[in-house]
Amino acid sequence: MSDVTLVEAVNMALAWEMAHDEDVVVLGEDVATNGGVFRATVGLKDRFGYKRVMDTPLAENLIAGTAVGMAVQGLKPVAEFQFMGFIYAGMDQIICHAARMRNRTRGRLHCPLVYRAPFGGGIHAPEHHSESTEALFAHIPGLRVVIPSSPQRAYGLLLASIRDPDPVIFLEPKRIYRAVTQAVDDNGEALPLDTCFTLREGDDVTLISWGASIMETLEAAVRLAEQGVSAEVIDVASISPLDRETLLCSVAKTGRAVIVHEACRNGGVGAEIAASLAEAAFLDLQAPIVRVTGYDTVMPYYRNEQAYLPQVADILHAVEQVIAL
Amino acid sequence: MSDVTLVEAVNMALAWEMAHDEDVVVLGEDVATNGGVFRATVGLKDRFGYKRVMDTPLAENLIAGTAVGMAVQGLKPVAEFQFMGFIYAGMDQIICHAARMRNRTRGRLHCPLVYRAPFGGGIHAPEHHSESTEALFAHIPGLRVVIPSSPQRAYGLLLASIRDPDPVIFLEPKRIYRAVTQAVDDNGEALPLDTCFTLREGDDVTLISWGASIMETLEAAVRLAEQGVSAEVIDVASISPLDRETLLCSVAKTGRAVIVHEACRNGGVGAEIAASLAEAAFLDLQAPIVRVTGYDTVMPYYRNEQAYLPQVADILHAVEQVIAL
Amino acid sequence: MKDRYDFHVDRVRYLDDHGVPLDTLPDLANHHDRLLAAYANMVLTRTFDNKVIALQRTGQCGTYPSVLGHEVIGTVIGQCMAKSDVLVPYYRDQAAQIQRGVTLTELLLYWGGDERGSAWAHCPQDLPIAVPIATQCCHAVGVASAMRIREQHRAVVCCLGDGASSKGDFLESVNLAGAWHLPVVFVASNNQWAISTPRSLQSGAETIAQKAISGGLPGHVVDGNDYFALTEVLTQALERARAGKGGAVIEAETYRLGDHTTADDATRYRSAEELKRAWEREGVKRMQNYLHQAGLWNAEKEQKLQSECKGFVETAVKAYLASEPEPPTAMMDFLFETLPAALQGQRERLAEKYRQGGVS
Amino acid sequence: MKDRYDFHVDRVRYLDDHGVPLDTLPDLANHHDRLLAAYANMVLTRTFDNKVIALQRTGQCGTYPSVLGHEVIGTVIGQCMAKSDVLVPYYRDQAAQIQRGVTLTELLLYWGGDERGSAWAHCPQDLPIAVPIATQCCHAVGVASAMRIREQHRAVVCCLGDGASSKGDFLESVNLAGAWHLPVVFVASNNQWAISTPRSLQSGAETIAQKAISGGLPGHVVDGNDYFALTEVLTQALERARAGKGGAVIEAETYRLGDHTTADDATRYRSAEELKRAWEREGVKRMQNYLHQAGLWNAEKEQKLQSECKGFVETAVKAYLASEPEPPTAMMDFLFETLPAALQGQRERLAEKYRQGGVS
Ligand SMILES: Cc1ncc(C[n+]2csc(CCOP(=O)(O)OP(=O)(O)O)c2C)c(N)n1
Ligand SMILES: Cc1ncc(C[n+]2csc(CCOP(=O)(O)OP(=O)(O)O)c2C)c(N)n1
Ligand SMILES: [Mg+2]
Ligand SMILES: [Mg+2]
Repeated sequence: MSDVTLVEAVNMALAWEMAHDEDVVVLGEDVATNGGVFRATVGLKDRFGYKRVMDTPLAENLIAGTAVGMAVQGLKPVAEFQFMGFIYAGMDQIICHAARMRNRTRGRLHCPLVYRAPFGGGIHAPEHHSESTEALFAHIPGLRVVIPSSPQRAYGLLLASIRDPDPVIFLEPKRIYRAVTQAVDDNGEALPLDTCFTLREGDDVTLISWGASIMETLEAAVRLAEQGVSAEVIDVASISPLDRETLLCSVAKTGRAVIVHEACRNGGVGAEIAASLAEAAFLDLQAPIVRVTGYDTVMPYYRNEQAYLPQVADILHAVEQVIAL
Repeated sequence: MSDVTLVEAVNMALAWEMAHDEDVVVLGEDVATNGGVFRATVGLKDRFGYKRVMDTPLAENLIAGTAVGMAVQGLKPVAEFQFMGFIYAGMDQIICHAARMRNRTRGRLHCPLVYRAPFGGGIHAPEHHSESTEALFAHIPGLRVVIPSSPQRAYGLLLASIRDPDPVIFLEPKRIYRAVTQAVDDNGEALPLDTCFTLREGDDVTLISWGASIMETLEAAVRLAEQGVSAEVIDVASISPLDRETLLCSVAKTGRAVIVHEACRNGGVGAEIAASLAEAAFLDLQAPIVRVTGYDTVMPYYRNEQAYLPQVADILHAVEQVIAL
Repeated sequence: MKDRYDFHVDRVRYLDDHGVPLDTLPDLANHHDRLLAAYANMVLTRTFDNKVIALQRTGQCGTYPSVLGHEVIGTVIGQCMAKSDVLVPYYRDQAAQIQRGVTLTELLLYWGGDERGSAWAHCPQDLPIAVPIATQCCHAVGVASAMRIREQHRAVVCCLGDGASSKGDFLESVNLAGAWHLPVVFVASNNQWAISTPRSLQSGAETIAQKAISGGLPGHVVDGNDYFALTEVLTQALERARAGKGGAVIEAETYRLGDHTTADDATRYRSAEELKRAWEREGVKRMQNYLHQAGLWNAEKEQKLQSECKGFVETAVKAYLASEPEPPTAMMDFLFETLPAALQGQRERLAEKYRQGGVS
Repeated sequence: MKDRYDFHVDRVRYLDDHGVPLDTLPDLANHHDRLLAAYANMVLTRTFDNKVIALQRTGQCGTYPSVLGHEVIGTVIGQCMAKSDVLVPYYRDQAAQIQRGVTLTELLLYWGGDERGSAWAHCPQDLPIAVPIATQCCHAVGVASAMRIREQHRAVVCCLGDGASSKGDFLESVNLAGAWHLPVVFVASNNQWAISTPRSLQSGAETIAQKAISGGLPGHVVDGNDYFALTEVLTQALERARAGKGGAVIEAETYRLGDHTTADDATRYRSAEELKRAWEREGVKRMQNYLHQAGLWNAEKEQKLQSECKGFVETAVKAYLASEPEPPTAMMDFLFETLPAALQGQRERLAEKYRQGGVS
């Protein structure tokens, strides 16, 4: 049991699974000798060899599609996109093949693979290094979209994702790669996919979030508690398929919900959650569901990126709105 | 004024605009000599020459990106993706460049281009020829997503899209390419973007749809009228930016809404509309907003495609639900 | 330091347009059973092809891409591959697929709009058809990587068209094959057209084979209607690949004798003249001519073969036409290994709807 | 019918590692002003580069990719291009951009996280940096297509790295350039590394230049630290392009003397030995040596130039550091030509939030 950061937990999970399952291989740009630009794959090449930890040429479409070819042969590739902003070149392969191979062949072939990518803004990076476009993948049937928001969940959910027999988009909130450390037992125990995690129980309002925004959401819950408002905080974690049950139960209890995400609002995952809850919890809701999100524009370069990102005060403001009603 | 089909209206609009603006050029696979696999560009090469109507090599990423390069030079390229299922290879260019060039250069360069693609299922085509993934583009700031559902709107909205100084994803519902003919005046008059079209007024329930599903939605409204239920039918047409005003006004009046789309439900554009309406019309809604959509799975090959597509009966069923409440 | 780098691709041909040897044939010419089996597969493929087009014209099958003009290429691929190799086909590889063990009924199901048409029992590791052009090239290098990682002596044959050779997927994959010394042989069937786009507009490169050079692979141009030439070049490439000596690109020159698919009308964009010339060089007749000259064939054998092939095809068509579509719920049953809880409600509603016979 | 197709790429060099001519120099050597201007631009670029790295280390600038080792290439590009040509740069083309008219302050703004850093006044048609690697290649062929459609005698220079040459965007664009005879010259700066990925893992191809062959373009390898060689090859390629004779691929060999960016630590993956060898061949010193030998340079001139360059850089840095960030609402003001009604509410809320000084 050691205190590790989120990115270290990713590395631990990769190392554990590679040690216990020789079908697991890692590929991507700069993942081998350099250990990844965020050091998520550091040490793996030395331990497992270049055969299983592969630096690829610079081509995301190729990375995505090569992983499909490896996976149908029974390997379990974990392919890294260096930043989520560079995943789009691979979308054709992800949407048309990784997500469909099992269905297309009626189960004859399938794709037990993981596409990892650091995502989200707030680290003062150049353009295209701050993307949060999880909604694009959540809309694609056949994909799991998983986002950890703590070292423990990074470890357990990544293990589950690698072991899952179907393709998983595993998005790592890089703003909190090293923000907190947490004791994580390196015991190979996976956490369940397709399940939300209730991080904090409460009665007055349900705060729903994922990824790095969990930090501001939890902070908001603390401040609300000081004001006598009891907020339940749910980390969606598995963005797709979505665990609507847990969300619904919470909203049935609190009657109010605020959804927080970094991606822009229009067509974000918050829309699906709000629409589902508004439909199924119609009679329970005492106020409209409010979304606290990025703006419907391109994330600004870093001088203005903070103005784009949802802040604690924005969440508090939204809660005020729904509680006042 | 002549009676034309939707695909003929597309052709008419292209021809009109090419005749009146020499910066308009057309490119894509098989668009020149063959006139497009759906004949949408037929005759253009003979009339305007190969210089302005270009068969490209087979590469969607290239088509998308070449159009960006042409556009920053002040041409107005209309690039065709042969089917929407093949647009994904071009997404990197669409998302990272077409949608961002103006913002990135603070207005110095911009992309007055249109990406056309036939979309939607129901024509007995092979895999990947039945896509409805408009939601992926609607989530991208900087893009307009426009979907006509009649010959008139195809003509007027395509003219508007070509004239618009910013990039437009223009999706043509191929199931109704030739389903109806309509008198369309070839007068070069554009229809407004960013605006819903109310196709039928009604008081009891608002039916919201776009693309080919408009046909079933209108049919449902007729049947409802026979049962004494007065349905308002709105063609969203501009999927993004979304004209929430028109939708809200209607729902404020009817108190009930059913959204119909062919795309799968999870994270579809219906989610954004439902979420927006449920938030802003919270007090007006007398029943939950129900979505009638494709299933959250890959569209089946054609033996079972009808089972996937929303049918008139599904819409009627949904209306029964919301009216009963 | 060099001041010049030289590259080349060779071009191999053994038969003239009429099946007359231009040179001493390789030893292969003595393997009569193999030659006859090849010819039989070409005829079966063509018989099948004609039938599917007829089914499509009468509304009994979906859009279908005719294999006419590609029979030799597919047949050679099927013959040269070992069972343990993996075929990554494109949609005009019926002749190869049949030899790999895909049944005619499966092919019909596939083109008839039924996913079970890709659930092949006899070549379980072969890739299904990738409809988005050229995307299969990346799978091929992935499969080949798996073979290399596991140190297996197997190889991959990855098929594509001339149009596909313009797409990044192919070019990126060729590059990876070169960088990683992967056991993959790309066979580009250059049939001169990509739907209506002629080869001359597809690329300024003189050959498709020279695209190999961009990835450091050997490239070969072969007359794709010449059974001997293609067999020789492909056999050698596969042997090299299985021996860990890396991949290759083979351009097999042919001509698409039919429309692009049943949805196409090629008279819109190409001349009757050109088509006629291509028919004079086509491969099945050429192979028949060769067999005749070699004393291995006669009219009687031809008639018997033709009627056997018709029989096979008829049987397959019957099975296909008699097949019940899958229940609609099948659309949700193969998306994931286990249906996620989030989708159970939808599946139930779908089942319910069709228990009642559908609602519309 | 051929039985073999031959291809080649040439390799051009005029100076040895120390700037000593290996052969008679082209006429260019007599254009002293041009040589001196080139050298001045190299020194300015390097001075600027050092300063930006220092700013980044002290938290006054964002992640920055050093141009160290690329000064000659960029300078030659800048000199060879006509004003009416279009530059499609990549992120290590500071030396070219400066000559095109991008101000040092604009460069600082860009790397300092401010979109106004791409709103160039002096080269309004040049493309901004495309962060997703190689994607700019497609823009380059689009721009070149526009020139061809309009029958202009202009050309495009499209820059990329060795890593970028593996990506479909580049390879597809080379193919289009060949198919459409486009006036575009690709300059691939082969600095031997793509972050930590060495050239040998990037491709099995012996040269990057040979990727030209896949699209039917001429390919050239040039010593990218040799001002004379690169100028000659690029000038000829641009003349051909402007004259409607099609494009080319030039591989400019160099070495990335710094870390990949300020976020990188190259000691993790490459040897001090290799770096040392590369420094011995670098281009700015080589140019200086040449000028000395040619009697065009001396220590005094060098000192004067150095201090002038420092002055320019200091002025630019001051302007950059004094600049106010844009108001947050700017993030919505350049998305579309006119703010759509759907976004007006969001813009108002954003404005309101920051009128109150931000809420957090
Ligand atoms: C990515 C993609 N774009 C477009 C299409 C539509 N399409 C199907 S076949 C074809 C032409 C392919 O030509 P080629 O590769 O030469 O193969 P051929 O059909 O001639 O055998 C096109 C454009 C597709 N299936 N996938
Ligand atoms: C599509 C894409 N993938 C990954 C990255 C991250 N990245 C930035 S630079 C770089 C290496 C580029 O190498 P090269 O093309 O050789 O240029 P160099 O930096 O060496 O000048 C990578 C992988 C990116 N910017 N875009
Ligand atoms: Mg072809
Ligand atoms: Mg490099």
